[in-house]
Amino acid sequence: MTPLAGYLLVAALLFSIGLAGALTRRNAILVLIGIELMLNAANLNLIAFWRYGPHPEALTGMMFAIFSIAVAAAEAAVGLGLVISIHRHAKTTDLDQMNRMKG
Amino acid sequence: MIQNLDQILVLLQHWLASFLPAAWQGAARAFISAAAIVCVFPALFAVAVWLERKGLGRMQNRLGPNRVGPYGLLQPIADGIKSLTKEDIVPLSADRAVHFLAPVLLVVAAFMGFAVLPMGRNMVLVDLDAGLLFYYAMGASSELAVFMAGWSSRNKYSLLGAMRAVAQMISYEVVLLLSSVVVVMMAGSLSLTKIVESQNQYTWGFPHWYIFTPWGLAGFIMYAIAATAETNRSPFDLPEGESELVAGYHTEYSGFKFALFFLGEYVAMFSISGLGTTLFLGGWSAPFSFLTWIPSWIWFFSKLMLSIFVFIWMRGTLPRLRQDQLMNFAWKFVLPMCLLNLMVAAVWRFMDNYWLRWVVCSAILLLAYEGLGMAELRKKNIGPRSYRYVE
Amino acid sequence: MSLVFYLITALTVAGGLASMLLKNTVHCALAVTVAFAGLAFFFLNLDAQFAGFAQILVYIGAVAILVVFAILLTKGSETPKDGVFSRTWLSGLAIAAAVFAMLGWAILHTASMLPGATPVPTVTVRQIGQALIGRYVLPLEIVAVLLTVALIGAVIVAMHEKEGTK
Amino acid sequence: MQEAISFTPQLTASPIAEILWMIPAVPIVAAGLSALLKQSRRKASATLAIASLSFSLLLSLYAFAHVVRAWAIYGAAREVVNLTWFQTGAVNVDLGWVLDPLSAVMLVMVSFVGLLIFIYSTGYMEHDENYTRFFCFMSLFAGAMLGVVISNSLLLLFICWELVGLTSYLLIGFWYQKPSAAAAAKKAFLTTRIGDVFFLLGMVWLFSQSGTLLFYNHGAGSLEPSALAGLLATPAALGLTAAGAIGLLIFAGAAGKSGQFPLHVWLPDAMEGPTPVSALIHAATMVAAGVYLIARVYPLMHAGALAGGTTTALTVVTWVGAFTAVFAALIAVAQNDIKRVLAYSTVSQLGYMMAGLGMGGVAVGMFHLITHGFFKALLFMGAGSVIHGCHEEQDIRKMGGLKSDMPLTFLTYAIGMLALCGFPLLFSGFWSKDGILEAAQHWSVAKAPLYMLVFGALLTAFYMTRQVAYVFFGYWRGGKPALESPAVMTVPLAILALFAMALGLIGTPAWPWFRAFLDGHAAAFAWSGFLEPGLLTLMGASTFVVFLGIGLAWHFYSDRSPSPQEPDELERVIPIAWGWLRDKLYVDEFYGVTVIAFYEGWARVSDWLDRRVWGGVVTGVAWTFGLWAQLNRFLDNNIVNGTFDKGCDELGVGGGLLSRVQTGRVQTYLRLLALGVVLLAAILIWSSRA
Repeated sequence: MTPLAGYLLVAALLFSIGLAGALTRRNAILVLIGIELMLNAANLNLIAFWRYGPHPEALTGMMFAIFSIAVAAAEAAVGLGLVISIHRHAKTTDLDQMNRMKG
Repeated sequence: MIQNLDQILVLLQHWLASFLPAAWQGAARAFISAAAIVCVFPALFAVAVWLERKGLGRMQNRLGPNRVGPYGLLQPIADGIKSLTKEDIVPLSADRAVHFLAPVLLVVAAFMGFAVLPMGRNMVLVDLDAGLLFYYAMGASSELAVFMAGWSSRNKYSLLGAMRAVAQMISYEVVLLLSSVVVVMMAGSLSLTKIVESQNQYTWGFPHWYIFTPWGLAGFIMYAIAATAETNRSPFDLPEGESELVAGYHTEYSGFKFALFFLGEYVAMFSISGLGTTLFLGGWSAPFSFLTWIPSWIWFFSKLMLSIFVFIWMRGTLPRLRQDQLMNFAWKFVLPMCLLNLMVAAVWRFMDNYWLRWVVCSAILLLAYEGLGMAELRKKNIGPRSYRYVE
Repeated sequence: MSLVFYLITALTVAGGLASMLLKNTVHCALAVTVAFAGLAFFFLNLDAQFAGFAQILVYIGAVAILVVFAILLTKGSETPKDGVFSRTWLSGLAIAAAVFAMLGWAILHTASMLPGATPVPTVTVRQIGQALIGRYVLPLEIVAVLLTVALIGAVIVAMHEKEGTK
Repeated sequence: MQEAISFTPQLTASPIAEILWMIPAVPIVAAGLSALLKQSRRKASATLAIASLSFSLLLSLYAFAHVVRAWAIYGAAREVVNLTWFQTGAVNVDLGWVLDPLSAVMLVMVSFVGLLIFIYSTGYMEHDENYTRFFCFMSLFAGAMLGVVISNSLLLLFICWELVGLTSYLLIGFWYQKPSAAAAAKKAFLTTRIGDVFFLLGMVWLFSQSGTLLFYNHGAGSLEPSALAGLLATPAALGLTAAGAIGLLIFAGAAGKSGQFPLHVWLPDAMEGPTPVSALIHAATMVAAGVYLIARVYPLMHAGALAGGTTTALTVVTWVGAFTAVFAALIAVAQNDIKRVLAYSTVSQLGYMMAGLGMGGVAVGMFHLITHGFFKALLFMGAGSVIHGCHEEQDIRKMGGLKSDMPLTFLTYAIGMLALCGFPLLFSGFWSKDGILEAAQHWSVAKAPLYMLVFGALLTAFYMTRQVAYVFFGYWRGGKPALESPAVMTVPLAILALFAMALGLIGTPAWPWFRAFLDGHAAAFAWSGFLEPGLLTLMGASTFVVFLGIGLAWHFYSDRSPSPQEPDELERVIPIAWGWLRDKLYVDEFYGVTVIAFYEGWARVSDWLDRRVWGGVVTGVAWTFGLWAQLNRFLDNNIVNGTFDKGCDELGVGGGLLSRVQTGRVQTYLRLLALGVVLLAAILIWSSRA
């Protein structure tokens, strides 16, 4: 098993953990955390492919990871802002109780 | 001879390492330097505490510690023994694990910073290409420790203190970063050794320290402000404002853990002053070309102690700010100045006429300072306190 | 597959699991910072110094703090009465497992084609900077705009409405 | 940073070519400065605008002289300065400017006419309180227009093009207090936008095909043989080559700007703006930008044509142009607003230019563009002077007998009118239109355009004479008597009148200097130029047609009774047709009807979808509705909205039925998402193995 495969497996595991959390937790903030984990797993993939890819000097994977880190930060800020405002209106962060949008 | 004196510590390290098989020497050297750091700075901590208490005493017209040993020189040792022998109390409702981890994390984070600080010629533990980034990464993780401490002790004072601390540290971290970015722009590198090297040159006997340029001076001042806030020192010491919330986030800590907090705080102070020295005051380089025979590490540590003294001095002089004043100051005054400073640095970089750029850059900075200050004063956000007396 | 790799893996996965399983929300937040740190170590282990430090700075320095702030502001630190997992947690778990199975299968299936060990790439911060304002200047600009917008948006969303603006 | 933006030109051009960028830059800077001025600094803003544009004019003249010299020495003269704006990935985004006969001529025309109009408007806008804003917009427009002229890259051209559109919008809506003006501005903006979408498509396509947007780049440009060959090699839909298809897309953009038939509706309404604006933007320069664009990309349109043959693209251009020419002329016959008549005549003249480009090549079209630029600006400013003199009265039925009240205006206006009619020999319009007719005569595809254009000429003569008869002859039918305008307005008129006559002489068959200049071969003087087969008969024919038109109109309108209410003479003769023409052949109404029909069809379809397909489509359709409403609001407000609301209600009902699927729980959606991913992957893997 090549090192790359190892990293990919770890990334996949982390991704699934994040997904599981995002799918099962009640607390909206924890769902966001799960999503952050998924993003990080993706970053791990990018970096790993950059490291073991044919053209590491092109920096593509690394750049992609750096940009995605920046975007993730923005995502966290907005997401948490939303959670806070929702909590202000609905007085809860429990996703099971947030079903106002149902048709 | 002078060379040896300068490099004596490095030579010592090599000599010690040379007892081991060649394969291990690299690791051994690293270990030795790390050990040195871990020993030196606590010692410095003791000295600094004594200095602070004495100095403050003098400034407040007291004697300060004078019982233990001559001039109370042994006071720190006594304190140490006391805090070690004290009972370690953990509140019943506290979150034990986090409560225990907080001080550890704080101290570790504080010490990590030294890894990239060049304390003398060839005296840096790891010369990272992204050293500055590493330093700030470590600094960032200390905020978490503070939060952990405050939250885990289940005490409203602690929580409030922690919240204040974190908010303040985040706000001023931005300033800290931006004010040091100008140096990175000029030196063209994130590696602290390279930054020092670029300052270690002399014209007519005077060094090329960045503080001797308009943007450098502005950057240094803003860096100093941010550093004071980052380390929760007076006048930014709201998080542990005794008069408001008992001792802030370490209210519920006692004995050795409290000592750890104390240590961590001072070590953070040392490391941040060290960084400031490295960025703006030319690190270990001598202030005049004819003084270069004095060993570089002496220069580094003397500059360090000097800035420590400034810290103490400020604590003795300035009154504490209010939370809103603190935040407004950070976001509405220092931050814009930082951003402007970046532009000034760019102007400096691309303007080739030596004297003209001096004039232009200083003019921009001064004008901006005046304008912003006036505006803020008019909005009564910052400025002198106003007292109203009973008629 | 060095020992370091396994250690970091253990750390990271443990952090991740803890952050998704623990009852107390703040504990979850702290655990996820462990996972973030682990990922940073991974990056360092992959010779991506810059990315690693950026990871620590952004995630531990900013995102984690944001999260705990949000938790405290939403009183999320005390655990709710009716369990921390949603009513339909089982299906969610199943789906996540399915995703993992799919990914893992794909990786293992193609593991033989993946490149083996390659020489360590030497990337200086300078190179990264050049790339950022050279080849990747457009993404950089876009990210800058995005961050600004996100910042303003977050502020506006989280801001208290004045009376009458509802 | 240096890597990202390297502003080093890629070869050494002559100094004037190097600094050509200043021509547009200076007015734009001036606009920026006057944007900072206080509303009360009237003089300053005017001075700023005029000074900047005079600077541009001087530079343009110098550039022109330079090009003429180069042409005299080397024959063809083209200098380009290109630079890399930024590069992302492997793609370089280049900008650049070109100095060649085409751009030089256009530069001089635009900056000269523009300058005159600026001076004129200092008089015309005297009493407006938003003087500074006006001049700010005007100089911004001038800069953008000059940018369009010099740009050597389709991207830069597009940027300036959009800027021009924006300023046009701002200036049409300059008196935004008038709802009609605001509506007109919106209409203009959106209609041209339709064209611009196609333009954008063409641009992207061109980029993806030839990898560069530069026109000329020492063999690497997209208009140079190597790229054109590639474009010809790649087939597109409907048996077009990529070159042809891209050309047509770009032509759609040009049609939008210069009011060709399907998209002409905005131009007459644009007359809501101040008259100098109509003169500058909607007569002389901006509307000509479309024609200029086609002239610029002519190699693309013409690519693959055999000797003397033509291409699909050019054929389309020709037909659209010819049709527009006649169509608009017809409408112009029955208009009573002095500016609307001119507006429709502008549309029809633009049709002539397009047709000329399509049949006779760059020189023919451009020559008419230049001459038309001068005399149409003259006419508009004359009309402005008339309006100004008649106290903001625009209805020609309420004027009359002004030739005694405003002699100078009358004189210049008459000259402009004769030039537009193409009165023989003395007037520039004659020569330029004659060139187009000659090209039509030799066109290989069909003869119909020739007859259409001749008929158009007849109509032109007719409606112009009608207008002049209405305005300047007969009895004064208005309220308080008219006054001659101040010198600051009449002097520019005189200058333009001079050019409206003299300019023709550079394009006579005997001495086709202009054509030679643009086509880059030497110009020789020879009377024998007139003796080409059929030329003299053609001239005779067009002359006869012009006289016929003038005579007819004179017969009808020379002696109108003093009452403004009295119906039009022609109306007595052919009432029904008259009604049609007066109502602009119902194009707007037609659009309304068609779009609404489309609407109801769409509503029914989407309604049907809703009853069966689930909520996603619902929102999708609603969104499309929204888009359509946006796009058509300016067409026919009330009916559109009626259908729109109706449709939305029905959508609401349908959505209500079908959105039961949505539990409103985020995690459910996320779950379905993940499940979908897994299933897709499974299918993928399975299919890849089997």
